[in-house]
Amino acid sequence: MYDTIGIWVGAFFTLAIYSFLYKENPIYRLAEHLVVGISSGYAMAVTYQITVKPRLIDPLLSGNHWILLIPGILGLLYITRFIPKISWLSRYPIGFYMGTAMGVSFPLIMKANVLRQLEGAMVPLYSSGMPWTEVLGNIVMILGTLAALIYFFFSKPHKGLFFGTGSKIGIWVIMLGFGATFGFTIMGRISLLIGRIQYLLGDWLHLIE
Amino acid sequence: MRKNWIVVPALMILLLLPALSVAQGVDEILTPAAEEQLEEPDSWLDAPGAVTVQDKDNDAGDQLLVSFEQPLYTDGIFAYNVYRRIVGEENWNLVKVIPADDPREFIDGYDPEYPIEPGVLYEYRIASVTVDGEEYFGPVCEAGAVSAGEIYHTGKTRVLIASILFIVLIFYYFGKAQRGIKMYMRPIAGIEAIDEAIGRATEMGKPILYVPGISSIADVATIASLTILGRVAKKIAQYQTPLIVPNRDPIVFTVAEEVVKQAYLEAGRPDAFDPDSVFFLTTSQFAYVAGVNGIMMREKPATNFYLGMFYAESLLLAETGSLSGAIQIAGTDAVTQLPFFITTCDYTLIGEELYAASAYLGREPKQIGALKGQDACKAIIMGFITLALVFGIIDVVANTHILDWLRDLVASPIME
Amino acid sequence: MIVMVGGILMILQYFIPHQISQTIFAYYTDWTPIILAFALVLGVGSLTRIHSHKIRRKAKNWQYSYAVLIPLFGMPILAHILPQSLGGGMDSPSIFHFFFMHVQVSIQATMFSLLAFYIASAAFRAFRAKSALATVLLLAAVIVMLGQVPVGELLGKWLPETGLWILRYPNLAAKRAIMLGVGFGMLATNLKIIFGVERNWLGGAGK
Amino acid sequence: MLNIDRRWIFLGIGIVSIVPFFINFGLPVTTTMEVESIFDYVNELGPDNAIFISFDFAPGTQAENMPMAVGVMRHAFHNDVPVFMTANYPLHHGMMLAAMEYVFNPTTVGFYQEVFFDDWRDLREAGVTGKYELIEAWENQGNQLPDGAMGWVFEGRDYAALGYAPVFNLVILGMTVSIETQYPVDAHGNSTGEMPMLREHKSLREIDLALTSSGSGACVWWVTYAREKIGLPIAFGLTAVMATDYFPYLQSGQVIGQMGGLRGAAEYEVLLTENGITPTTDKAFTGMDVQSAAHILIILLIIMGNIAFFAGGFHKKTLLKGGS
Repeated sequence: MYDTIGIWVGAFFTLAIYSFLYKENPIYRLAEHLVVGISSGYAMAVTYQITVKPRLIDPLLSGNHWILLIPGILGLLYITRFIPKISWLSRYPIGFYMGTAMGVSFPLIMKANVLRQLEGAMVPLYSSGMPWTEVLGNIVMILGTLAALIYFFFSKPHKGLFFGTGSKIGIWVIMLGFGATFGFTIMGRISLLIGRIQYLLGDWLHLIE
Repeated sequence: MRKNWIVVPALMILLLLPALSVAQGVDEILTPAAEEQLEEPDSWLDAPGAVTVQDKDNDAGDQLLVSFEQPLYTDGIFAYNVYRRIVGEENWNLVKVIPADDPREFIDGYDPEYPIEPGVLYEYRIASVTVDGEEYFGPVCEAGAVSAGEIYHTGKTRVLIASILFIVLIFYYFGKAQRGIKMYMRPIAGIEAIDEAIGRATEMGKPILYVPGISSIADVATIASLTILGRVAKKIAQYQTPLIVPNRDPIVFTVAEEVVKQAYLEAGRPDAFDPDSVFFLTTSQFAYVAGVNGIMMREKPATNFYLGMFYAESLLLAETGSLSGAIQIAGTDAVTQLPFFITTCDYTLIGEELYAASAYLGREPKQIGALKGQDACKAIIMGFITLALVFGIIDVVANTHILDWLRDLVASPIME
Repeated sequence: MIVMVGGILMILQYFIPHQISQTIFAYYTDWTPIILAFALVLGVGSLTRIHSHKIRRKAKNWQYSYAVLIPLFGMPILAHILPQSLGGGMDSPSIFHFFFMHVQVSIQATMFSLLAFYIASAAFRAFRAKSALATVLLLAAVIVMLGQVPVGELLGKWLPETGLWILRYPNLAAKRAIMLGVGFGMLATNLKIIFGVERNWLGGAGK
Repeated sequence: MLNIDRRWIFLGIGIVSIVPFFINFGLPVTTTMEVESIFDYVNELGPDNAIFISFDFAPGTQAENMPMAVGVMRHAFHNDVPVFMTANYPLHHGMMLAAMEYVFNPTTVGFYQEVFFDDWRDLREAGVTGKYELIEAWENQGNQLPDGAMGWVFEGRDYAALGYAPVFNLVILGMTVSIETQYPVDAHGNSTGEMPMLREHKSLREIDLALTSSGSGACVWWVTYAREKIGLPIAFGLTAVMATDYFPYLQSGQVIGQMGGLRGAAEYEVLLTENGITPTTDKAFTGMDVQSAAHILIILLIIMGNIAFFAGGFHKKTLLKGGS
């Protein structure tokens, strides 16, 4: 019973959104507004259940974790944002978070995005038993990375053999990469449509397995 | 059969269960003699020898490197139990079970239930365990070392060097920029296109639409876009072409309004500023698109700028714009949206080009400095890759291994 | 100031394995979730403000603002205040879970699938091979698209193989270059924020 | 011709994506090494290992992400590998619960019969926690595996629904030291400290794989905060939109494999079925026929559109000098 009503309601809202394809209409607008409210409400409820209660309120009530008052008060300062006179206080929690988050991620980005990628770009061109497609691939990969980096290099004009040709190859490689992204993006959007059609035809109407 | 000590950590059995089947299989095939021995009540297993404990490097003083001597005869043993206690205490804690095939060296202290305190002296003893869970204890050994935390992690030197190099380079160029030293930046094709597109709209006497993306002010792309908006608005003010700037984020809206007003002021035409040209549309993504598309179809702007952060709506905007016949210039760092812009717009600023264009147009010294610093780092990376390419070729031709050496230079271990 | 101290402290923390540095870090991991939980209030607050404004001024389509505000406050009430016997609580079956599973999931899952339709329309009306580069892009896209679906294999084994080759090598090169560039960009932004060169992210708080 | 009302094209896509459901082509899906490597890795694991499945996607991309997470989950259950489940955002928490509902639902072909944490409390307290002895003891109590079920799954022994925790990157970092401090209770309010699987796998160091089925860039957190810090092997399940961007991680060895989009999920389903782990393929595989049809339609539309454009000179504009 619970599930059946649920699936009918779900099907109704799915069709409400698709009605937008024909024309913008009040039912679509209603669905669009509802989702904003529900998702924020859901996030509030879950955050309370999973963070605020077990990590802040319960330990505080148990009485021996007074140090947790510090983050609690710092968090409350966020709310001063709505009181114009003391809204500058909200800078402290934002500042605390931004500063520390930036600091924590700095060395990690350096390692994962820079050093590790540099390491990955240094592959042997050929080792015995490699099919020719892989050898060609490795050459394309190394030269391509180099060329694409040249394209994003702003301190030298794109002229001459190295920078001129380099940036030209670079943009071609970038376009091939974007072509792949493009194809995959289209694929992804269609997959999502497929998911909904499976819901409508299968879960709702039971026309397909 | 089950004794008290094994009930306490009930989980142990579990760990042993699968190993059990393996160990039994091995026994059957290789050492039938050992199995016979086990059946006897006073069966005898060789106990492990002395334990060596060292402080582990690069830790917070909460890990010890423990190794022990393997017994002479390993028949019938399928695991070792490692016990630890603080010197002078009564109870032993079972801290680790090591399957017989595993190395006889391990790092103690990973278990959050039995942490190692820095500066505390522990003693260890190890037992050989039979299939049935009987234990044969080796000697009690006092740890030869206490755990201590180190001040510097030696495994992270490469990251440290890279970080310092990066920070130094950025600050070097910051300083240079602040002292007012002019630095070369190559012209970006998109900027020419922007100027030309404004000119085109002026000739046609039609408005210009500027979409500053749909993200918040915290997005680098939005910040870059607003800088460009300032320059575009200044140009527009001189020509007196109408400008339309619809916004999705309320904060971006207030900043955008400020920027445009300021630009008209700088152009000497504060009177020409139309307060209705910059406005807030709606926060909802698709409703925003519907709104902007409506504007495009009604006002038929000659030029559309889409600069900033875009998500799925990019396609809808650019499609409608392309149908309305406008010249479209896009720029974003959202890689998934770039292909849509490239195929539907006349000119697209790709990724970092957007930041560069903003630094170029904004002429704020520190931004240019930062860009220069990043360029210097890219040059270093490019140097390394070129070297790797050359070394790779040499390796193939001369059958050497210098590429590995270069790789080791930048490679950081997966485990720290 | 807080930003700078916090930032520098956290960078150094990475390189120092000592127990003091680890203790500081443990406090940090404990506290940040608590602080950030309150940040949610910011979003909820501005939503409330925008929509109650709309209702008060009877702006265009103001009726729909109730559709935002009622579930916004209704959901937490359903989850935490309504007794279980009346369908409260968060686990299935409950009214809260019902709204999430059947209203929100349906709407959100459908929203993005709308784009499948728009892509088809744009494919016909706007994706133009108007320059050599755009042609390369479209060709690569077509090969990858065919290579990724079973029907591509029927057309020829080379199709999926070429598609995969594009993905594994030229695509990798392009994405790695972008990743390195973005990496440096992020690092520079981190530094600018830590040292207060970039202040826009405060979004005019307290100005 | 180019000014054709786009609702006709919408209708075309609608038809193309509905019809193939009724005419099943069942075109074969060949598997690629990117997906095989995940499958092989999970296949090697057994009851002493444990994996994480992180639900890092919102309802918007569940059509792609859900089959990946479900596929790996069923694979793990089949091999008795304990599964920890997490989510990095409140909405994703709901996706985790939905995945469990699907796998444990008797109407699903090849479902698993779940046993709630409280239902086997007496056995647990008696020290019966090993998977095989637990099944034996449980069935001795008179419980019978329902028809069509693939096996018993004990909450706390075979899976732990940890769920969402805020600032998830820090949660990952914290779990490298201890899972229990990050999740004192699971999503159902059970104490994780009492769970046998948590007693055996106390931190991420004792975990063998983390799969993040992700619809956002947050999948990188697992690489940055777990892979790079303690060497935890990571596998990616990505939406098609993201898939191409993450090849660098694959090639540099930061992740062991990746499933891209519905196709990747379909490949995993094929591998599961070929190896007898699930009785039939699932939703992702069925979707591939539609995917084929829709791709062909879109490619035709691109070709036709371009022909019409260049032949008809529709809105001919002079190109900008600045652009190439």
